[in-house]
Amino acid sequence: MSTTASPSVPTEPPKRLPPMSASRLLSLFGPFIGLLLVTLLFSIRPDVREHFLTPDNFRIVVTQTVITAIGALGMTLIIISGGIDLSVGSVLALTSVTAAIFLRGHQSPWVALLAAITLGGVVGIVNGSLITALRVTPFIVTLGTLGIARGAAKWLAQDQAVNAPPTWLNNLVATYPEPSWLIVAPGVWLTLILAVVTAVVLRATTLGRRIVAIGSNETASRLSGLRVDFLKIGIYALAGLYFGLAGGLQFGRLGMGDPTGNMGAELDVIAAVVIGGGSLSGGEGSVLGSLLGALIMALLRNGSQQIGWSDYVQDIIIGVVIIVAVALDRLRHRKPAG
Amino acid sequence: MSTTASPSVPTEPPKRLPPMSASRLLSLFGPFIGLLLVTLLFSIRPDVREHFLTPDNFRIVVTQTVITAIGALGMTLIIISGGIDLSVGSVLALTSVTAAIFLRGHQSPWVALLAAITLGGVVGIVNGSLITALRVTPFIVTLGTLGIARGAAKWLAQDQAVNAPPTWLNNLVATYPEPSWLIVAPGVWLTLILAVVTAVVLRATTLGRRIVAIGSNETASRLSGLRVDFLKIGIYALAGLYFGLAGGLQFGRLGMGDPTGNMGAELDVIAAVVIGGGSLSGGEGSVLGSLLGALIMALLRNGSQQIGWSDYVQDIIIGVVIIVAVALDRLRHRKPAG
Amino acid sequence: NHTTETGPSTGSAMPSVAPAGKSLRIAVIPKGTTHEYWKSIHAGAIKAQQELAAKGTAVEILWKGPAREDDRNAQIDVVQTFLSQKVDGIVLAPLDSQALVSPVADAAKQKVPVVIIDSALNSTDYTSFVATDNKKGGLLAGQQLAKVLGGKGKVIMIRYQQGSASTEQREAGFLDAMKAVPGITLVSADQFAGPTVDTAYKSSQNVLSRFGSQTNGIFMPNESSTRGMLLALKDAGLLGKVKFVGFDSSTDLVTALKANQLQGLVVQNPFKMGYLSLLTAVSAVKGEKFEKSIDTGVTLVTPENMNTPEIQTLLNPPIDQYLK
Amino acid sequence: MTPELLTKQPAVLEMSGIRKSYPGVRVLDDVSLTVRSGEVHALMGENGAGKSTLMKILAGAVRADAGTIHLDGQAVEIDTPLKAMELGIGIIYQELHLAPHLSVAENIFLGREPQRLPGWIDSAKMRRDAQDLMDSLGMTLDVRTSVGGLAVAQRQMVEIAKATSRKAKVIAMDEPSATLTAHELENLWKLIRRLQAQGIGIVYISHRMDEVFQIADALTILRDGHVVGAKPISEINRDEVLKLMVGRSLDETFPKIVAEQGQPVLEISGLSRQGVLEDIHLTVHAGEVVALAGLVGSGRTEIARCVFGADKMSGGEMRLGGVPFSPRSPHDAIAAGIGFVTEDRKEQGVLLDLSVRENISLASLPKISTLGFLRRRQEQANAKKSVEKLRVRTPSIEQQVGNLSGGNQQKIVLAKWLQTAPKLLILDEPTRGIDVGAKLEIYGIINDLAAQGVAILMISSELPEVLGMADTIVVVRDGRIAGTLSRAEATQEKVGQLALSG
Ligand SMILES: Nc1ncnc2c1ncn2[C@@H]1O[C@H](COP(=O)(O)OP(=O)(O)OP(=O)(O)O)[C@@H](O)[C@H]1O
Ligand SMILES: Nc1ncnc2c1ncn2[C@@H]1O[C@H](COP(=O)(O)OP(=O)(O)OP(=O)(O)O)[C@@H](O)[C@H]1O
Ligand SMILES: [Mg+2]
Ligand SMILES: [Mg+2]
Repeated sequence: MSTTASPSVPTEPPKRLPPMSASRLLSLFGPFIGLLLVTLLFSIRPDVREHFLTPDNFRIVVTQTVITAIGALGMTLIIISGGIDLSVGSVLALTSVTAAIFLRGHQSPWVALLAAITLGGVVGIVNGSLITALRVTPFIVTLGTLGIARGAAKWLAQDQAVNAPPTWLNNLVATYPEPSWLIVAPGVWLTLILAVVTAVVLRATTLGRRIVAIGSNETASRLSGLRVDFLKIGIYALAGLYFGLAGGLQFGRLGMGDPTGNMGAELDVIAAVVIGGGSLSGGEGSVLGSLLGALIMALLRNGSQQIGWSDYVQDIIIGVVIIVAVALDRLRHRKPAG
Repeated sequence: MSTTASPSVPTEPPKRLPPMSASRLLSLFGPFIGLLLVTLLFSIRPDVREHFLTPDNFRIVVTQTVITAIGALGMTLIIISGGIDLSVGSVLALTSVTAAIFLRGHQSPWVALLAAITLGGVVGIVNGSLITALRVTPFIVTLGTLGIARGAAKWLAQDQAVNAPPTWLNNLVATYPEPSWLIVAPGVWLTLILAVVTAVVLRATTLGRRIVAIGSNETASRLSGLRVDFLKIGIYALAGLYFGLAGGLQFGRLGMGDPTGNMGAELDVIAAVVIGGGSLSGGEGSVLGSLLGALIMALLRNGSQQIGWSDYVQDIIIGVVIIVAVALDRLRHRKPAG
Repeated sequence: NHTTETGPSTGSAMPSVAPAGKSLRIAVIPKGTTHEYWKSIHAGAIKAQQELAAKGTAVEILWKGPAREDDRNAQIDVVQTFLSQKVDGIVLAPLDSQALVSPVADAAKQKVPVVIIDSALNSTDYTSFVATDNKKGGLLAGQQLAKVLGGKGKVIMIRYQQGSASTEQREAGFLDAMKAVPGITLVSADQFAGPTVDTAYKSSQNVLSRFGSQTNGIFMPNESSTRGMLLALKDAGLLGKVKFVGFDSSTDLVTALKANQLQGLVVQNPFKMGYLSLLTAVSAVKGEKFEKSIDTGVTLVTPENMNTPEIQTLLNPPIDQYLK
Repeated sequence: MTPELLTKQPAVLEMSGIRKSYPGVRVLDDVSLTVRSGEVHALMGENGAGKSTLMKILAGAVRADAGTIHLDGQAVEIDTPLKAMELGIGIIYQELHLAPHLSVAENIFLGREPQRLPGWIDSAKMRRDAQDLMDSLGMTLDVRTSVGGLAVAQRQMVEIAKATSRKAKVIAMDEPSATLTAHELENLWKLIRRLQAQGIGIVYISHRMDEVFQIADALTILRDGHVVGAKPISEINRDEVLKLMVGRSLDETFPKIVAEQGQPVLEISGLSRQGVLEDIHLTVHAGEVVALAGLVGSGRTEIARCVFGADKMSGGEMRLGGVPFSPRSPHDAIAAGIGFVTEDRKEQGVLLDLSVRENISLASLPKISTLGFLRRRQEQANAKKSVEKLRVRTPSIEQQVGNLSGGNQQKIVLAKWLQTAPKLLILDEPTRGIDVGAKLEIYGIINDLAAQGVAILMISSELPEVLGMADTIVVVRDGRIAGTLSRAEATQEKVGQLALSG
């Protein structure tokens, strides 16, 4: 497989590129640098490190990351294709409520999970269809569906949290999984598997290359005979399946469907993708980067709390880290100025 | 080349432009159509109309619109220049807290308002500088400052709503203003004056032209001698002043500075601009449109509550209206494909 | 910064649990941090801490809440992180009766006692429950409103937010009280005030614009919504003309009560809640005896009774004395 | 192929009765075009005559209002680019359409990637095939590099490879040579000959008369959206073509007027830029036209960008009007009296969403404003004057520039810089995509400017233009000056030799 086609390093000027320069090294390990810096930050004080750098805490952080991370995987596809989806938070709420309702209606957990995933896909199809049919920018369409999906969630839940009997779904994102040889929650493994699949799709399949092509130059893609509209609907639908799955896991995590939950989750998810090297103008983004982006943010929240920083210090630090992480990323592959 | 144009140069309308086509009419009155539709929607049921179509209710709605509208004016500048600002909600909270703190410290209301406006401008300068210096997209920089400004607000307010003695600031956005010959709150008049000024700046000044140019093609603008970085900082700073003013009015409205208030206001403000015809890819946007966009959204909430629709129906309807409004707008001026 | 307060460590009476020189670490997790209500709880907990210190038990309070009062995920994260920090005990005001069940179960597995405060949890894994009877609070509010209305009239209630259990109970209690009075009709009870004073203000304006002219009485279920409604009433020139009962207290609301703009406020005793919950948690950690369930009581404050000394302490909890 | 043989060949493509209007403009009116198998059919016409629009209709990128298209005698409906491709129509658009984040190979095979299993890209095969294609075009380019970093000419070659690699019956090339220099052009022609031998019909659009007469077998001429002539090349001569195109007789020779030279305006000594330019020495006097000649990628544009402050120089110095000059931005350069017509008009030249008027005034806003307020009437008057002077084909000065034809957009860029009344005007490929008539007008403008004492630094890949218009020719090779020739001593061979090997 061609390695130069990696979506995370597409704009390197070709000719005068030294074979393994510092910049190339940076671009490979860049996302890890952010992770390392954050980890170091919280490991300076011994009394904090003592609780921070422990397997237990690691387990907690990765479990906390799962939902954002799966959302970020879907969002990576969308962002690489030059789109954006603001409805993620609402879709998480909608699908988690759906799973809860199915379970409450004595369906099997499988059916409930499948229902959440399917509904996520349906919302994705709606998003994609509106974007392509009305020629309205994704930002606006998904701002609209943000409201619509949220309304639908509240309606389904009759304005109330939907409780459901405990099933194995609740174990999916439990901090201490059963069986315990899993070490981390099944949801974490699921995320990793999904990440690998997504990365392979992006690199090795025609679909993946076409997603990059659309994000890179939509007109050129259309003129090259790609069925851009069709593909876009497909991309939003695919990402929607991820969001639906994340919603199912969100249900598992809370043991209930919360119609008002996950507000603002879209910003977290988008931030994860962009911290990981995704470009909102399309064509760029990396699966690994997005995962690490999600992890960095969870780690920041976790560490801030352990160190005992107030809420406002946390707000400020996370804001700074987002900017710095992306600024570092821009240094890695600086584009020629106009 | 001669710079002194002879005043005799004829300026009759360009030759082949059809005098007043349907599409031209649509594009002039387009934004009003949305307003009309929404008004009609709530005037169908006589029992609702009775309370909806009244001067008093009109007064309430325009007063509720003021803060979003002023924010939308600033955002219009940013969006036309091809940028975006997600930190608006946080800046509103930060500056309203600032005004409250100044007043509590027995400063004059003028000083408090000026402090809020200035701080808004400072945040704008920070946003603009980070965007240009780090070459990071506005989405990310302002996502970062969203957190930072929110943290700063909480810190200034010591995690508590800041109460302040009543002054004439509280009258600025009162529903029934004093003196009563003003008919609507001074803040409403202020908004209208600001809108006129903004529209004049955009249409008749070199600054306005440059803002549009940057949004349309940044590289070409730079190569045409525009100091793009400098201008961008200026645009974010100018918009920041608007946001600061809106924050000051927000304080006046509640009589207190709420550090956790206005979360998500950025989406309202952006939606107003886009409903009004702004394009997130830059170069397009209309002051009148943005004002009407803000008004439409306030009217929707007001009407929905009067008609007694549940919360979720409101969510859904507002989502649908956003999409439909923008879709109509796209029909008005369809760009050539491919 | 008052994130962590460490009492003077004067050695410990129970070295088996808290070895000499090492204080007990108790996490106190509110639903939010901004409202005065939570500050009172914090202050109450500190009072307990100081008393315990005087008796020779050093306690460190780890005070941390989620950023938003509706962010269940964030609160779960907070609990889990404290567990990984190996705190000795937890005092928790659960944002949700269901969502916090599993982290509390985790705590039980790790033998960390959890005292639930303020709102109920659908679980048996906790150690003790220290809270207000919210339904009773709503009922009190309804009875007061019915009384000042003389048993007849049209009434508005605006709800707080979806999925907030404590306010839902207040609302339910209020509705029960209204049902018991045949002369009263509810003209609007299905709109929401939203999370902040600003959202409550707009919502109140909109509802009043339609029903204001025919309304005789209003109930709002928490502090921010009561404040928003006051602003809207002032706008509409209805202050004092419409009977109004609110919930929870703050400086502004007390002023309004004094001015007879409010005919009643149902207040809880968060200071006591904070105080008792910390004592209970410490007792549980040390293996001493403690109450399984404590009701900290709700009180109806009216313009008439507001100057009595008991009510005054309720309205002005000694926050400043404990929180610098 | 000989003309006799050709006329016997069957028609692969027949377009007839094609009509197309945009609001306010009728672009094509009853246009017909017949291309035979194995024929190179040139399509000529002034800027805005409708050539590109006709090709876009053929390629399914634009839908015609009326008309029929026959391929191999069969009526076909072409409604999408995909459909056109499936029918065997290949196209190279005038404006390049490539995905910058994908590699050369991926761009070439976008939409029809070689697959091992359905959906799985066989990247090894894709790379090999792409490399073979590029090799056959004489391009030394690693197909794994991403397109984002390629120069314009290299991208053009990728487009050519992409369009010709498909199994096509007809290939339309919309000004493929506009960005190429002699070397690449030769390769392109070899390729065209090969395609021709396979019986593929080729539509070739160009404004360069020499080219057309060298390569085309037949010719169709458009004027104002009408066909004004369609003949085998053997039955028509240059003068006739010109006359049909513009509707009047034209003298095609370069109208060079040697102006009196004044003081040096721009003096460059020892200019270098890390990895691109080295030790450049150059002087342009008032009234002088200095042309930079050289191969694609030799660094001519870089020199201009350094002078203009768009790129930083890493060594050397410059003087402007005798005083040291080191611009930190284009703003500085413009303030000092420099104008720069860039080579990439879509990305760097015009603002596609804005009107003709707004584009023309963009670089000279201070001149038409008082205290920051625009003098709207003056702006309109200036725009009108420019449009008339440069004969821009536009329904009004309020038309969006994005709706103008390529050549007319180029004129807008020129108009913009003329507004600034520069002391030194840099023209990077100023006549790229410009029709013969307009070219002559531009040459006339260059003459006028030189006569007024403006110094002109021109970059051009068209040797005849360089030889015809320049007073001094500086040949650039690999970022260095390979030689300087005066107008008198310069010949095609000498310049070519310097550019290639010194
Ligand atoms: N989308 C559009 N809207 C309005 N007018 C258009 C549009 N596209 C093209 N035109 C007009 O159609 C005419 C023909 O354009 P076209 O691009 O076909 O010309 P051309 O012959 O290719 O010219 P050139 O040699 O400059 O490339 C021009 O006058 C142009 O302004
Ligand atoms: N963005 C870029 N990244 C890497 N290399 C570049 C980039 N742009 C240009 N180059 C290289 O810089 C060198 C000089 O390019 P330049 O555009 O100055 O050449 P030129 O002589 O003007 O050619 P052209 O006729 O194509 O304009 C070329 O080798 C080109 O490939
Ligand atoms: Mg053309
Ligand atoms: Mg060049």
